[in-house]
Amino acid sequence: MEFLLSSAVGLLTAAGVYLVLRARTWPVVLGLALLSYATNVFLFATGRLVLNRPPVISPEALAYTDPLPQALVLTAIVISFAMTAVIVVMALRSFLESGSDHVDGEDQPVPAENRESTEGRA
Amino acid sequence: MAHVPAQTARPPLLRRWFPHPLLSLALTLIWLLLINSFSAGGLLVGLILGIAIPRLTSNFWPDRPKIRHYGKALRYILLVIGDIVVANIQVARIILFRPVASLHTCWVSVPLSLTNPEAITVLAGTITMTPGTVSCDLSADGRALLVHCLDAPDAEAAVREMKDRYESRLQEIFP
Amino acid sequence: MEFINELVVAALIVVGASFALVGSWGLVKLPDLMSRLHAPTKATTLGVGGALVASMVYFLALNGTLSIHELLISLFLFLTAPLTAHFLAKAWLHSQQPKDLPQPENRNWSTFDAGSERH
Amino acid sequence: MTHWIIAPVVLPAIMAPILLMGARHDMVLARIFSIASTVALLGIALALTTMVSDGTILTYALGNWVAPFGIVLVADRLSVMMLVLTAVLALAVLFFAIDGSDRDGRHFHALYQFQLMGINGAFLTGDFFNLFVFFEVLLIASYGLMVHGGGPARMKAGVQYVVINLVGSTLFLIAVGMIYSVAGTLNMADLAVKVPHIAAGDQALLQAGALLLLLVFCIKAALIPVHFWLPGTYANAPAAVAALFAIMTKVGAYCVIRLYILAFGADAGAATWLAAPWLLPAALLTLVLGMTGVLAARRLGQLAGFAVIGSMGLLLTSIALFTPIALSAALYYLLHSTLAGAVLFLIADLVARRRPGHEDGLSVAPGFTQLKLLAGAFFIAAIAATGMPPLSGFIGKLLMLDAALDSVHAAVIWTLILGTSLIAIIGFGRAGSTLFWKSTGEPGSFPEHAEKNSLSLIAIGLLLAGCVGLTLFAGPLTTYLDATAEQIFATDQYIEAVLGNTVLPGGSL
Amino acid sequence: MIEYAIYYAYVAISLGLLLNLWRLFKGPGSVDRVLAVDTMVINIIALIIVYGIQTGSTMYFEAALLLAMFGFISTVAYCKFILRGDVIE
Amino acid sequence: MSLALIVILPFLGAILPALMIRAGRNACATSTFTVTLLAFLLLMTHAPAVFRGEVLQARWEWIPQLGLNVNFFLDGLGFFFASLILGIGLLIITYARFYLAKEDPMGSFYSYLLLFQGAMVGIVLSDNILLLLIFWELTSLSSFLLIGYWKHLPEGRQGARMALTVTGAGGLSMIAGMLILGHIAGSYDLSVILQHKEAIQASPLYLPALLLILGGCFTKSAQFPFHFWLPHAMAAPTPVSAYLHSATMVKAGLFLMARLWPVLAGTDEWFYLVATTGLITMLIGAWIALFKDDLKGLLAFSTVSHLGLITFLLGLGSPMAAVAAVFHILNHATFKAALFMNAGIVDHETGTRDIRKLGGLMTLMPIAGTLATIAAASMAGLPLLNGFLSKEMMLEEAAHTAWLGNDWIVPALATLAACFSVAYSFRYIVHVYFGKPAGETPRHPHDPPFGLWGPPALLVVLVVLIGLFPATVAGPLVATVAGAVIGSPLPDYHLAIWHGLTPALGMSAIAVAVGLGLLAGYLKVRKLWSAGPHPEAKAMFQAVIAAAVSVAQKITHGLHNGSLQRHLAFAIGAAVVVGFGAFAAASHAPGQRELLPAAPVAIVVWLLLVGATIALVALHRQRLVSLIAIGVIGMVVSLAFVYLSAPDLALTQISVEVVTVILMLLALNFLPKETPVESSGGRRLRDGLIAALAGIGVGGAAWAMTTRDAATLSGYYLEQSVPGGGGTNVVNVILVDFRGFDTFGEIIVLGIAALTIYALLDGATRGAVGRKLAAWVPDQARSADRHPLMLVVATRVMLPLALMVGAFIFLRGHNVPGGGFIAGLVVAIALIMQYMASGYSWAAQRMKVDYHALIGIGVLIAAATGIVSWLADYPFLTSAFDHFHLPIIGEFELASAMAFDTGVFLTVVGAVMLALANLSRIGGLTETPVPNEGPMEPDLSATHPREH
Ligand code: NA
Ligand code: NA
Repeated sequence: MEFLLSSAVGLLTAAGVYLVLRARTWPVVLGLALLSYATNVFLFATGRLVLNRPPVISPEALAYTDPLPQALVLTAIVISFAMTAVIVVMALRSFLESGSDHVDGEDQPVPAENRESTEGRA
Repeated sequence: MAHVPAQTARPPLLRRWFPHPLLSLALTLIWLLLINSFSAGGLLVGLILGIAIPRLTSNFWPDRPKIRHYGKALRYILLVIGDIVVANIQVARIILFRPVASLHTCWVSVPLSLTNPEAITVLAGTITMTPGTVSCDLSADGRALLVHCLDAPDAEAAVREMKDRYESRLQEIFP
Repeated sequence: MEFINELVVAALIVVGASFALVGSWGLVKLPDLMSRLHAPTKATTLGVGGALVASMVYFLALNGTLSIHELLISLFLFLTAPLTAHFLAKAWLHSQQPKDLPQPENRNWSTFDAGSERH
Repeated sequence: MTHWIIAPVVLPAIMAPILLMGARHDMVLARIFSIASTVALLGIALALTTMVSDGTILTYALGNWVAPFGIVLVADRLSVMMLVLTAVLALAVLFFAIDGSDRDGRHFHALYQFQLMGINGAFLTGDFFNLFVFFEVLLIASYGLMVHGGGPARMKAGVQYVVINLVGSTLFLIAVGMIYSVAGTLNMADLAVKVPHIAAGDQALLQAGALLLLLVFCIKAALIPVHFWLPGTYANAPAAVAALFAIMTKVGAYCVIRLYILAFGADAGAATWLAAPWLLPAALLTLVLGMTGVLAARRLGQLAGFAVIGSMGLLLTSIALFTPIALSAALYYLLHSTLAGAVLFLIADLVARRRPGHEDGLSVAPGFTQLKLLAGAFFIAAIAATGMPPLSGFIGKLLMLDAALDSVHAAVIWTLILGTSLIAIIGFGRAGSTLFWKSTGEPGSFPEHAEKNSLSLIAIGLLLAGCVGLTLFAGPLTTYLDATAEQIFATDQYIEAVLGNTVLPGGSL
Repeated sequence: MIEYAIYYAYVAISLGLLLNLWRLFKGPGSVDRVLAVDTMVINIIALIIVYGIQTGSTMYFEAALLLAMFGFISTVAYCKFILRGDVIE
Repeated sequence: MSLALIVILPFLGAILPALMIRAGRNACATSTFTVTLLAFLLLMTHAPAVFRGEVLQARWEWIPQLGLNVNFFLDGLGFFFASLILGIGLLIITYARFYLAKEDPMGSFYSYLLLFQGAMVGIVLSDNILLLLIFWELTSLSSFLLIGYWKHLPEGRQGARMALTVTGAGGLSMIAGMLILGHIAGSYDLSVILQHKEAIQASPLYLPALLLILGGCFTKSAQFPFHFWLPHAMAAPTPVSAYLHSATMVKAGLFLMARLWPVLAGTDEWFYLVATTGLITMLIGAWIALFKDDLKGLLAFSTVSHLGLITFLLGLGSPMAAVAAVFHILNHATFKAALFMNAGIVDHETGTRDIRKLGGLMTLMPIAGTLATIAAASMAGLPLLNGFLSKEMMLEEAAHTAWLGNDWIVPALATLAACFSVAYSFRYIVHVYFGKPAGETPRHPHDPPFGLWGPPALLVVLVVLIGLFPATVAGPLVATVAGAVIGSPLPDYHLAIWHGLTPALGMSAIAVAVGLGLLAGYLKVRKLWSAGPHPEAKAMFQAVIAAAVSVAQKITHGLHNGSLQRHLAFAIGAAVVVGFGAFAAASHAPGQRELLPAAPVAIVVWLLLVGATIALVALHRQRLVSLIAIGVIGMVVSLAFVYLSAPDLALTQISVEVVTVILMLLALNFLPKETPVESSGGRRLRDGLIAALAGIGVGGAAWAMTTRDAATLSGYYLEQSVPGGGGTNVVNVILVDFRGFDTFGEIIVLGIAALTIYALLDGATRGAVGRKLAAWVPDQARSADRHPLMLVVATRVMLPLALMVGAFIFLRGHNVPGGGFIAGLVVAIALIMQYMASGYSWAAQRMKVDYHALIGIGVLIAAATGIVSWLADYPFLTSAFDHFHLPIIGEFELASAMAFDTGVFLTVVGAVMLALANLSRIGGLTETPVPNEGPMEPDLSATHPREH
């Protein structure tokens, strides 16, 4: 089980990283989403893997899984959701502004006529 | 949460508090289903929610659909459940045992007598849930239903069955 | 009695699971989307339905606890399954624009009827 | 018990929703609320300063749950100093913003208050997951502020800024997970207690986690090679926001100071001084690259951005020496570079507004109104930023050079600090003479419609006065900072203050 | 007996899920893929219910309930997107 | 106190001219003059004490930790320099009043001048080398302003930048040297340092310190090879050249060498570094001066040469040489300042400084001509003038100096330099004032007003007086100053015109003769000069700077090309390196934890995840498909949470998933629907490699972590959850109680996200973007059916149902999986479904909720729950709960955490709705809005009138 989880986390990370490195906002956003799955599961796994022992106190239960990582992951899920929402809308607005969803751009160079003349270089 | 649109006249008090009495009842029941137990406290909360939620959402369901015969409605539900079981078995058989080439798939247009939107919806749903048919679209004027049949050698018969078995019953239930 | 209960539960589970599998198989086997649409909307509904009823019986009879909230899921599924199919069909109609559709009397199917655009 | 510790977090957290609800449609009201809140924050920070100036470490157990189980806030000299710095900067920048740019988009003041809340929380918290939460608060508020007003270039830069930081947040969580998985705690003081006893077989996980966390802080602190977000972000953000962001890089530096002395410092067993070998080369490289960028910049805003990178390199160089004296010097420089960095962006913006078609490009353009005033302000700011005498930059540099003398790497550090100073001088000299001395002769089209921007000039004046103040009161300040540095290195005091009355249950689950 | 039934169910539903995955890969159209995912949701609900029976826990019921609700909503959203581009208009 | 006042006065006074300029140019100049005069007089009040050999001190603490204190002291050397600075300053101020043109901004000129003056006085009076450094750099800064005073002239700007660069670099070198020096001596106070000669010279750090300090001195005093900036600084107005570049600033380096002479001089290192540099500079400066056609250029190189001369003397390290150095400093200041002012007069009167265009001015401006002749003769070293005396002393010292065992090379070179010196001095006289004019000058010259010739005349008087009566006029001063420099008893010397037939006299004679010869054959010599290579310092400097800038730009713009991909590749690459590096560097042992068996269903779920992930990467260019795949992954992850005992996480993940999908669909409407293939194969390979390494790293860490036993605090939470937190769902109790502060931050994050989204979208409705949106044409065919009837009907039923579920999940959260956050999402999704079914405007019309306010109220409620604890003097967010009993209803629990959770709930609903509603609102901008009253039956109402 541990191997399944670890390899899944690894795969999600790898896929996320690969997509994040693409040249358009959309795959980047997808990559970020994958990365947030990966980290959430990773963080969750810090409580180790336990079957059928949810951290809900009950007289019958013999043992519980570590509740703290779950609480942390919950916070992390919410935050990454908020972040995803913002980046999606930001990507949208950026696309609307510039008409392009490229993220592999060049700096806009200063127009040639405004450049420093030779003496300005000293 | 919701405000009554200004253009509509204020409905009577009872109507305002219980825009959908049946819904309120259903919600209270659903609450009991949800909490998976029965207690006085639970019932109270269920009642409060059952009253509050329809009231809060009444703007989104402005007109109360009238149901003429509750008994017929119940019978209709039972009929449909039975048909669903049959449908599943039929379709399962088709999927498992019939070669694809032997299927008589076809489109049919089912002219509608029903006008009530709720009724049309129920009919469309029923058609989809029962043997070999999926209701795919409504005509723009709401007078016909486009249905896809998975295996209907006789399209006319299929249309007739739909109208007789379901639509006529629904016409009795909905005014 | 317990055996009967177990038998019922087991049977329901087996039947439900079988339907689930058949539905998914139909999804693979059937040749076009409209045909495929028939498979999951039915088979899987009954599949899940079977499992849900099994769960209710199980908790009621074998566990001694009344578990009726499964009904709610059934309700949801029964309410939504036709809608899902309806929408998938409309989406398919819109994206494929099939030519062999029967025409309704006055207006076209709403997916195509530009006249229904109210502006 | 004093509840003042949490006030720097709660006050803006309440003020922002009030701004959201009450003052959303009334800019005047919003400005008044925003300023009042920021002034109050300054007052609270100063009050806290008096409380901790005798060396007391105040703690605050949220929800009355003892550390390490609950979240604890810690106010010591360092955190309180950061609060004061934040408030001062925020107040000055707010003056600039209410000169009109707060109208460019929605919710400026609410976002601003949330931003302050996040920053203050990050400085106060003693729990590193809570630190993550506050990081996110300050980041997301910064996203909103960064794109305030919009425009293609700004949006594009904004997307980059957000994406980089999202990757950083991801890394943060992974690092926290790795540390938690072997240390089993989220409390910094508790971590400091546990790190020395971590089994040898678990060290790799622990140290990898800790160093990845360091990398996250370095992203915030704009250290090479994770500094790339900064120039574009700062150059394209609204000026007031870029100026406020001067404190954001310091949040990264603060976290490095806090965690890598407390938990991975002198008594960390196998992880002793974990950060040093990684941090120092990166910091020095950052210093060089930052100042190189100053020389290469084509716009004033860009120049200011690279100057900030360079100053972060310098700051972290001194931090990376991990000695009390170097830390004290670094803290002085931290105060200085925050104010000096911020003012550059404000000046760049006023210049840009007066040179339509040229903006802040380092190109020859017609003269403009208030040229002399802005030239003077730039000259002073440049003196501060390049570390020329007599302003605080020089003193900070002297302090750091002096502190680095004991290092085995003194020669390299000195050479780079002094060499990059020269590059900075050349860069700033070029920029200033092009912008303020050269002009095409004909008066610009702008002067007639020029605003006086009195409030903006006040903001610039306040920040420059801050630099002067740092210079004049360098004596008492260094005394305070020496004490601060000593307190940070006396990790026992911190641990005692946080965990003093907690009986730790032994063993693992 | 129930144990065996549950194992059977796991195998059957899992197979079903893998078939859904195949359809997801294969497509060919977006609608096919939406259908595949929709079916997957329903299979997963079944899986959760069976798991609940196996563990004798009602803890997972809400997960199934929400999946049922939200699976529907996302399917509708995908379809609405294919139909109109604008999911909410 | 008054010592400090001398330093501070010019600084304080610097404001005056800037203010007084409004009262006129005279007022401006007068105020400047007065300030300087005041400082000068203050200084003079100390003269008796200084001449008595006393050392005055004034000390204030500034930064004691650093050893940087405001300590001043006044001894002979300081007094001498301060007098020069302030005395010549008075003359310059007067001169400048008449020199500056009407359009020159005089206020700032005098302000800069006073700043400079203050800095210079500061240097010479500092008793703390760090303080001295501050003043040192201030001279660089103020001279930058002065040189660049005529900012419209490119030469001015370039000269200023060059001077700043060179002296700035020197200053930095000096900082290092001084810090080392202070480190060796254990104090930064000069008076202390001067006591530690042995310790300093014995220290291994002596040579580095010496090199670094000399770096500062040589650049400031324009010593070879740093001399090139000085001539270019001549772009400054002449008063500036006269003041800074002959009398004061360039002497700062000399001052410092003299100041530190007692502790640094006397070693071989000192001799070979300083004396050699001085000698070379003296020679080269004089040689180049001979061929400068610009009057000020000639004087500038002459200054370089004389500075070299003095440096040479100081470098010799003998007391006698030191005396000579001091004497020459005084003499040079007098004649050179006079000559600079004279050059200014010529420029002012004729409109040119080009020697080739000048000639025969003696007849036109006899006063100026006479003054120039005397001063230049002194510069040439003709007897009866002060220049002669100190030059003789220099030659005398040179005659006795051996260099690497060779005892003729130094005298020879010194003599040669003297020859050139004579030649260019006479050239100044002959080619300007005698002979016939080479052509028409731009202006017709005549003697200037007294204001311009008075100051140089005063200096020329001194030239003559000292030359005639050296012992009387300069004797006491030289003795006092030299005493201060040497720090030990003075050598036996006397200042006199006649020392007998010494070697020096012979060398002088040769110099005069050869010099005159050179001038006579000037044209031939000049040809020789022209034939040789002339490294043009300015061009070289500019080339170096340009190269530096170009390299900097290549590095900077090459690295920072604005590509997000590159930034991310670096960041992730760094994480990979740091992660693996740190892992490899530390000890690691495989975990011992007993592993969970992998159930077949788990394997299938894993396969689903892997399959969906691969599908996503493979199909990511089809954006809708990628979104579908993401949905699957999210679902599988929530399934994993279910399986691994985390029901709360599963619920949250499922809910978040839907909202995310809807949000992305809304955005995708406007975005391109396909991602083109852009990156090259190599790029993809690189990215794949980074991705694989990152995946292996994180996956490996997960493996390492999950396979070892845990250390955790969870026992406490499990124990305390019910008794301390009043809830059985420990995760929820942690969220709203143990770590409620995290949640507080978390909802704020969500709220801010919504505000940001709102601001972003609101901004998109206006301006250019708004127009773009209005003109937007959908890039895909749209179906006619906006609001399918079946959905509308179904939603009517589902909305109340979903709200019920929301309420359910909210109320139970504290004890079983659920809670405010998930409930908020459920409710929001239910509402969104309503929007989806009936359209934005229809739904919005019926739901007049201010989502901003909802967020605000939510946060405020959460905060208020926290603050209420203050009333009982408990910390923020301290919870309280109790169990109550009511008839019929039975026992129930009320907890303050519920109020907190309500805040969470409201914020979540508000935030999600604000974001989604606004996102859908901009969709509405793209078409003419139609208020859809009855979204349910588009045309039914027409065909079938409704009964209601
Ligand atoms: Na059917
Ligand atoms: Na509490």
